[in-house]
Amino acid sequence: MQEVTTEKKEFTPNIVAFCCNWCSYAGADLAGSSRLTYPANVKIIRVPCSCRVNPMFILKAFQQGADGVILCGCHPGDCHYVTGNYYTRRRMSLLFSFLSYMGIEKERTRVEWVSAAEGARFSAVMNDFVKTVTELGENKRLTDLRIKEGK
Amino acid sequence: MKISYYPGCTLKTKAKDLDVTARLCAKALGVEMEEIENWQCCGAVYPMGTDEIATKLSAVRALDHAKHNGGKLLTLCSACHNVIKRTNEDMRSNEDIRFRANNYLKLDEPYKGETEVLHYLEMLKNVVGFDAIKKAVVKPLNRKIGAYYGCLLLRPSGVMAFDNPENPTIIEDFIRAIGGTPVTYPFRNECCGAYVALKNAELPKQKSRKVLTSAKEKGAEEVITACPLCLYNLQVNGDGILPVKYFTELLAEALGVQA
Amino acid sequence: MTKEERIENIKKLSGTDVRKCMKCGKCSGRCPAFKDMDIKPHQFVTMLGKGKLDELLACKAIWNCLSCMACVERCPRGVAPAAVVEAVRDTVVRMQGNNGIKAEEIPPIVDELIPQQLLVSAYRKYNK
Amino acid sequence: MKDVEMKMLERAKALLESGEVARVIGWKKGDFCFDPAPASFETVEELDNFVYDYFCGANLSKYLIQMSKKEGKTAVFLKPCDTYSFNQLVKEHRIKRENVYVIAVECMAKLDIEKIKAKGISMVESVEVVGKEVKVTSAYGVETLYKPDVVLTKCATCTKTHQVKDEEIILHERPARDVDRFEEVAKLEAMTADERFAFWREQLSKCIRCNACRNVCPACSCVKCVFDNPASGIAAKANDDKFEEQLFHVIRAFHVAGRCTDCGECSRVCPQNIPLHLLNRKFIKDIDNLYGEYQAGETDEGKTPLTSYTEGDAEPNDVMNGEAK
Amino acid sequence: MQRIGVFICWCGSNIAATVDVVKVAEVMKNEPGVVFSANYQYMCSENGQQLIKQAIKEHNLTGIVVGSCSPRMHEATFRKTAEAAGLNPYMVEIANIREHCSWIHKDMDEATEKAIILVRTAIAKVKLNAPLTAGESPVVKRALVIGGGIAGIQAALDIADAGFEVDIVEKNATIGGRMAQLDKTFPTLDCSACILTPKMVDCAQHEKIDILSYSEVEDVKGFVGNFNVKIRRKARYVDETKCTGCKVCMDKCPSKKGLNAFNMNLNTRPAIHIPFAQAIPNVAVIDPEQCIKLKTGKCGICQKFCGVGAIDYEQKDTFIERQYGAIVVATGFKPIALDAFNEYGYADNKDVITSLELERLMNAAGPTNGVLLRPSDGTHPKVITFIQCVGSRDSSGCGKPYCSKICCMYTAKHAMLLREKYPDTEVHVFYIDVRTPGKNYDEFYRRAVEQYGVDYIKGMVGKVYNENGKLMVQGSNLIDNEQITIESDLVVLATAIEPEPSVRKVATLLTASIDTNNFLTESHAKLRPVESPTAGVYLAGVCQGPKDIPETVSQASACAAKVIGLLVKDKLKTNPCVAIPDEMMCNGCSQCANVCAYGAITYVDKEFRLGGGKTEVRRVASVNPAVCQGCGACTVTCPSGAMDLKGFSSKQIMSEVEAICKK
Repeated sequence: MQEVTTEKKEFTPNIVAFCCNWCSYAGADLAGSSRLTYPANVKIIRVPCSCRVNPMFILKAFQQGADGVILCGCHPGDCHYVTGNYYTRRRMSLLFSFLSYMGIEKERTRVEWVSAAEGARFSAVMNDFVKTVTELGENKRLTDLRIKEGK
Repeated sequence: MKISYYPGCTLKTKAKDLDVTARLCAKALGVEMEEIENWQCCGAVYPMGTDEIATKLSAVRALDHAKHNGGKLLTLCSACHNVIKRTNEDMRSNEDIRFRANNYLKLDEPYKGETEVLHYLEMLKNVVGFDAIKKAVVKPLNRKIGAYYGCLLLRPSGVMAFDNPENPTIIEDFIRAIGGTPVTYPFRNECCGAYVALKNAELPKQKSRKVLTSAKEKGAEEVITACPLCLYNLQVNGDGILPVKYFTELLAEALGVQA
Repeated sequence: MTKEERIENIKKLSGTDVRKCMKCGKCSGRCPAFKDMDIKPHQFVTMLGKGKLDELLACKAIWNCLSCMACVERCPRGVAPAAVVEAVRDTVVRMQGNNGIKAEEIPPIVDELIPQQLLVSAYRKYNK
Repeated sequence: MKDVEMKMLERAKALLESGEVARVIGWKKGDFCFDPAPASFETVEELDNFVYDYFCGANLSKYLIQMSKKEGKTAVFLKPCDTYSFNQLVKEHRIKRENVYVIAVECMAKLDIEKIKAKGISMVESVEVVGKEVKVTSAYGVETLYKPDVVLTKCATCTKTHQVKDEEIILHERPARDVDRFEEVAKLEAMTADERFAFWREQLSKCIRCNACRNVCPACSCVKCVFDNPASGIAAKANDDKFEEQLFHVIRAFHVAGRCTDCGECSRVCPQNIPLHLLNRKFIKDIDNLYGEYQAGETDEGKTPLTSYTEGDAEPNDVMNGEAK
Repeated sequence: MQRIGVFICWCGSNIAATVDVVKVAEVMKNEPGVVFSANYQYMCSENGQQLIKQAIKEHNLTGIVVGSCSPRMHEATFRKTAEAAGLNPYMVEIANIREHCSWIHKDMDEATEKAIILVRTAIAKVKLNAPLTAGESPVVKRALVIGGGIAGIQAALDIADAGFEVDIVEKNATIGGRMAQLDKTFPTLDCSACILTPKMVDCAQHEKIDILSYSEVEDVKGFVGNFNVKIRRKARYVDETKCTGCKVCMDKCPSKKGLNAFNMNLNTRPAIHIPFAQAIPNVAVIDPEQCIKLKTGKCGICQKFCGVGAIDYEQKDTFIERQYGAIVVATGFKPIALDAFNEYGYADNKDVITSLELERLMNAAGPTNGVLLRPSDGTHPKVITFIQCVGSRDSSGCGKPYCSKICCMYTAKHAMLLREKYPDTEVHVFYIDVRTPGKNYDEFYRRAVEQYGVDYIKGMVGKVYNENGKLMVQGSNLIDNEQITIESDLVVLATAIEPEPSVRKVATLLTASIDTNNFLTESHAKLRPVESPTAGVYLAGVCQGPKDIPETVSQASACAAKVIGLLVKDKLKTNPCVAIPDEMMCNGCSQCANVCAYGAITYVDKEFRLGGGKTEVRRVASVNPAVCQGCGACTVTCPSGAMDLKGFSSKQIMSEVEAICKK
C-alpha cells in the first residue's frame, strides 16, 4: 500500500472584527490610508457602537466557523454615544470569561479600544490577534459541525 | 537590612577608600553590604554593539546572583552601575539579547531582568532616607561642596532613570543631608573625558579643568564624585584647582566613622 | 564582506535608525569632544546613511568619542550617534591587527594612581 | 412542618372566606408523597388538596406574572429563596405588586426525591424529618437517612432570608451559615480549558431541549422567547448537534446574567440532571468579583450589574488574563 | 424578489492596483439576487454616479452595493445617487475595498479574494435592508462657543451677525485669550491689541452675544440641533452687574503678591484684579487662594472701598442650563512645560525666557512698559539668542512630535522688532529649518535677515549655561561644521505649543474625538475640515491643530458659516437608523431604558388581543425616534430580542457574519 502524504496546508484563521463606526472603524480607515498592513483574513463588520454587538453575533460567528472574534470600540470615556462602551466592557468581560469557563480558548476572543487616531494601533492589534489565533489553531469547540462539514 | 553588593575591580585596588568608607557608613546607617560571591569585572564600559553578548555575561551573572539573594544589587562605582544597569535593561526588554545571553549561561531558570539595580546614592535616598542621614550626622560639614555627576550615572536617562539628566539634584540633596552647602555649576553633568586618556591625553586635561573651573567659579571649595576614574582624572589632570573626594569619604566624616 | 554588507552590518550593530535623523545638529551642539572629532557626531549618522564607509573607517573620531551619551540623551528623534561611532569602531577593531591600543603602548603612560577601570575599559573599547 | 402547613391552611381559608383575596397560590397533593405541584386555590373547598411539606421545593413566584393580572388579589406562599425571584419580577414590571399578597413561609430545606432514590430506596410512601434525620417509609420498610445528603442541591448552599412579607408564618431566626456556593464553580475554574470543555460537553450532551429549565426559570419570563423568534436568527433548529445545546445554554445564561437570583430551579427540574445552576453561578461569581457583591432580587428596584457601569470597571482583556481586581 | 446591483470602483489605481476589480464584478454577476454588476474607474464621479442611476432605472434595482472607499467617505454620496434615481437611500450598502482591503494588502490574489467576500457581505446585508425615512427634529436657534480667544470671538461675531443668539463660555475672567498677550502680529507687524480689543468690545456690545466669562462647561446632553448644556459660573466674589471696573479695589488691596498670569508670571498683581486694562467684561475678580479675607476672614478692605457695593465674599459657584443648536469648540493652546528641557537652563536662569514671556516684555502694557529689560537685573540685553523648535518635532518622548507651526514666524518677528527698536543689539537665531509657507511669510523672514541683519544659524543648541554672569549658548553651526558658543544676555526659547489641557474634558463631554496629541479630530481633513465627527460640533483655532492668527480667524469664520447653515434650518433630518421595539415581544421590563443614554425610551400600557375575544394590557417600550441616536445598547440588553436597530438589525448583522465566515 502506498503511503499517503497529505501536504499540510498552513492554517490561516478566519477573523471577524466588529468595529464601532466612530472610533475603531475610522481607526481601521486610518490604518488603510497610512498603508499599515495586517492579514487579509481579518474582515470588519461595521456597527454603530460596540454596544450593538450582541453575544449572539459572536456565537454565530464561531458557529459559522470563525476562529477568532475581536470587538473594537472607542476608549472608555470617549464613546460617541457617551456610555455605550461601558456596557460593552461589562458584557464582554462576563461573556468572554463565561466562554472560557465553558472551555473555549480565551485567546479566541478579545476586546480592544482603538480611537479614530490610532491607525497604527489598529494594525498592530490585528497583527497580534491574528498571530495569537494562528498559534492557537482552528476553532473546533464552538463550531457547528454541520457547517464545517457542509452537511 | 542586608543587600547584595557588587564592588567591581577598581574598588578592590586603587579605589579602596571608596569601598571601605561606603561599607562603614552603610553599617552605621543600618545596612549590611553583602559582597556577592565570585563576582567578575563588569568590563568598565557598556558595549553598545547589538551583537555584544559575551561582554555582558559577567554583569548578568552578578544580576542573577542578586536575583536569588534579596532581589536588589547595590553598586558604587559609576562605571559598574552604568554597565550593570544597562545590561539589566537589555535582559528585561531586548528579546534577542535575553535569549542569547541565557543560551550561554544555562541558568536553572532564565534571567529576565528581575533584579533591581541600586546605586549607593539611590540606596541612601530611598532605603535609608536623607532625613535619617541628617539625624545620624555628628559632624555637619559646614563647607561649600560641588557635586560632580559626570556622564555615567545619568545617561542614557531613559535606562539609568537616576535623576533629571540635565538638572540632577540627588548629590546636592546628599550634601545638604551631611550639613554641607551644595554648589550647582553647569558642568556637573559634563563628561570629564577620562575614558580616552590612553589614546588622547590632552582631551581629558581640558575637560577636567573646565569642570573644576566651573565649580570654582560658582563658589565650590571641593568637589565630590562617585566614580574612581573621574576622581583620578580630576585629581591628576585638574591642576589642583579644587580638591576632589569620594562622596563616601565626606559621608564618613560627617557620620564620624573612622576607617 | 562587500562594502554594502559592511554598511548594513554597521547599521545593524548600532541598533539605530539613521533615517530618523532630521539633521538638526543638536548632537554636535552638545558633544564635549567636538574639537577632537574629525567626523562630527551628526556626520556619523548622515555619512552612514550615505554609505561613506572608507571615510568612516579611517577617521580619528572613533578613538576620541567619550561615550558620554550626551548626544544620545538629547537627540529629539531618538537617534543614537554614539552607537554609530561605536559600531564603526567595533568594525575597525574587529578586523585583524587593528586593535586600537597595543599592550606595549601602555606602560609608559600608566602612573601608579591610574584605576583599573581605565585599563579595562580601554581594552574593551579599543581592542578585540 | 405539619404545624406550618396547618397555619398556612388556616390563613388561606380565612383570606378566601373574607374575600380579601380571590385566589391563593400554594401546592396541591400529587399522586405520591413526593410530587406535590404548584396550584391556584379559588375556593375553600379546593383547599382540601392543599399541602406544604418537604417536597414543596417549587418556586411559586413566576406564576404571579399571569395571576397578578387577574381580577382580585392573589395570595402567595413564598419561601425565602422565592422572594428574590418575586422582587426581581416586580423590578422588571412583570408582577403587579399591588395585586399580590405575600405570605412568607418557613422553608427548612426541601428534599430531593432523586437523591433519596439514589440511595437505593424506591416506592417511597412517606417521609418524616426529625432534626438531621430523614425517616423514609417505603414498600420495603423504613430507612433513616442523613438529611444534608438528600436535600435539593439549591438548598444545600442556601443562605437566603425573606426579602418580602406582607405577613409571615413561623419564621425561625436562621443561624448564619458558612457555606460557599461558588465552590463548584471555583473547582471548574481551576481546571484546564480542555478539562472544562470535556466537562461541559459531557453535561450538555445530555440535554434533550425539553425546555424545562426555561419554563421554570423566573428570569426566563419573556412574552416570547428569543429562541422562538424567527427574526432573532437563533430560533430553534434541529437539536441534533452539540452546538445547539451549547448555544442555547450560553445564551440563556447570558440573558439571565445579573437577573438570576440563584433560585436553583433550573437544576431542580432538569430531567437529565445537568448542573445548570453552575452556569448561572459563574456569572454571579464574576459579577461579585468584578463589580462588587450583588444579589439579584434583594430589592425590587434599581439597575442590574449589566445595565450599570463605573468608569473604572475592569478591562475585558485583564479579566481574561486574570489580572482584573 | 430582490434585484441587487453591484458597482465596483477602481478608485483610479487605488483599488485597481491590488484588487482585480473586473474579476470581482464578474464574480458578483453569479451571486443570487444580483441582476447587474459593473466596474468603473471613479464611481463617485459624475459619470460613475450616472452609471448607477441608469442601472437602477433600467434594471429596476431594489438595492445596490458599491465596492469602493470607506462608507465614512462616500456613503452619503451614493445614498444621494440612489435617491436621485428613485431608490430609497437606505437601500445602499458600501463594501470598503479600499481602506480595508486594497490599501493594506499587497498580494493581488489575496486582496481580490477578500474584496469578493466584503462585497458578498454587503450583498447579504443589503438584501435585508428596508427602506427608511428620516424623521425630523427641531433646531434650537442658539449657538455655544467654548473659549473666548480670537477663534471664539470671530466665530461668535459671525454667527451673531447672521442674527442668531450666541453664548461665549470663557474659563478666564476675561475674553481675549492668547492673542491679548501678544505685542505685534506677523506678517504685517500691526499691534495685536489694535485688532483684537475692538472685536472684544463688539462682542460685549452685540445684542445677540452673551459673554459668560469665568465659566466652564460642566455637562452636555442631547445632540445636534438640541444640545442641553450645563455651565458652571465660577464665583468671582464680585457682582458682575454692579462692578464698574474703576480699579479702586486693586489699589487698596493689601495682598499684592499674586503672580500675574496675564504677564506670564513676570510680575505681580493684587488678589482682587482685572486681568488687563482692556478686559471684557471689565469686571474685577478675586483670587480666593490669595485673598486675605477669603483665607482668614479678616480684611474686607476692597468691600469698604467699593463705591457700588459689588464685592460679595459669600458668592458661590452657580449653574445655568441652556439649549443650543450647535457648539463651536475654540479652547486654544498653551506653551508646553519645559521640565524635560533643562539643557536650555530655563529653570535655573531668569534670563532664559519663552517667546510668550518675550511678548509681554516687549508689550507696552507689559511688566516693563514695553522696554526690553532682563528679568534678572533689569539691564538692557545686548546679545539675544533665539532657539527654535524647543520641544517641537521631538519624537524622543520629551516634547511633541509635531511642528508647532507658528514659531518660525514669530521668532522672525521678534528678531526683527528687537533689531529695529534696539539697533545696537546682536540677535542670533538657531534653527533646524525655517518654515514660512504663507502669503508674504517668507518675504517677512528674509527681511529679518536681509534688512535687519539677524544672524540665522542652521544648527541646534546643545547646552545653555551660566558662566561669569553670561549665558553661554553652545550649539552647532552645521553650515560651517563648527561648534560655537555665543555669549548672550538673553535667551529666548521658541517653545512648542499644545492644546489647552481643558480640551480633554470638553472632548469627553461632547464625545468629540481627540488624537494622540490631544488635538480635536476633524471629520475629514479636506471634505469636512471644521467639523468634528460628532454632528453639531465645530472646531476653530489651535484646539484642532497648530495654526497662526490669520488661519485661526479663517477657520473660525468657516465654523460660523457651518453653524449658520445649521441654525437657519427649522428642522433637521434625523438619523433613521434608530431602535424599534417589537411590541408583541416586549416584556416591558425596563432593562432597555436603563441603558439608554438619551432617555429615548418610555413605556406605555397597550392592549393586545389574545384571541377568543380576550384582551390583555401590557406595558411595552416605546422609542422616540427624534431622541434615539441609534447606538444599539438597548438591543443587546433586551432579553427577548424585542428591541432591534433599523439599518443594523440583528438579522442584517447575522447575515454579514454568515457571509464572512462561510468558506
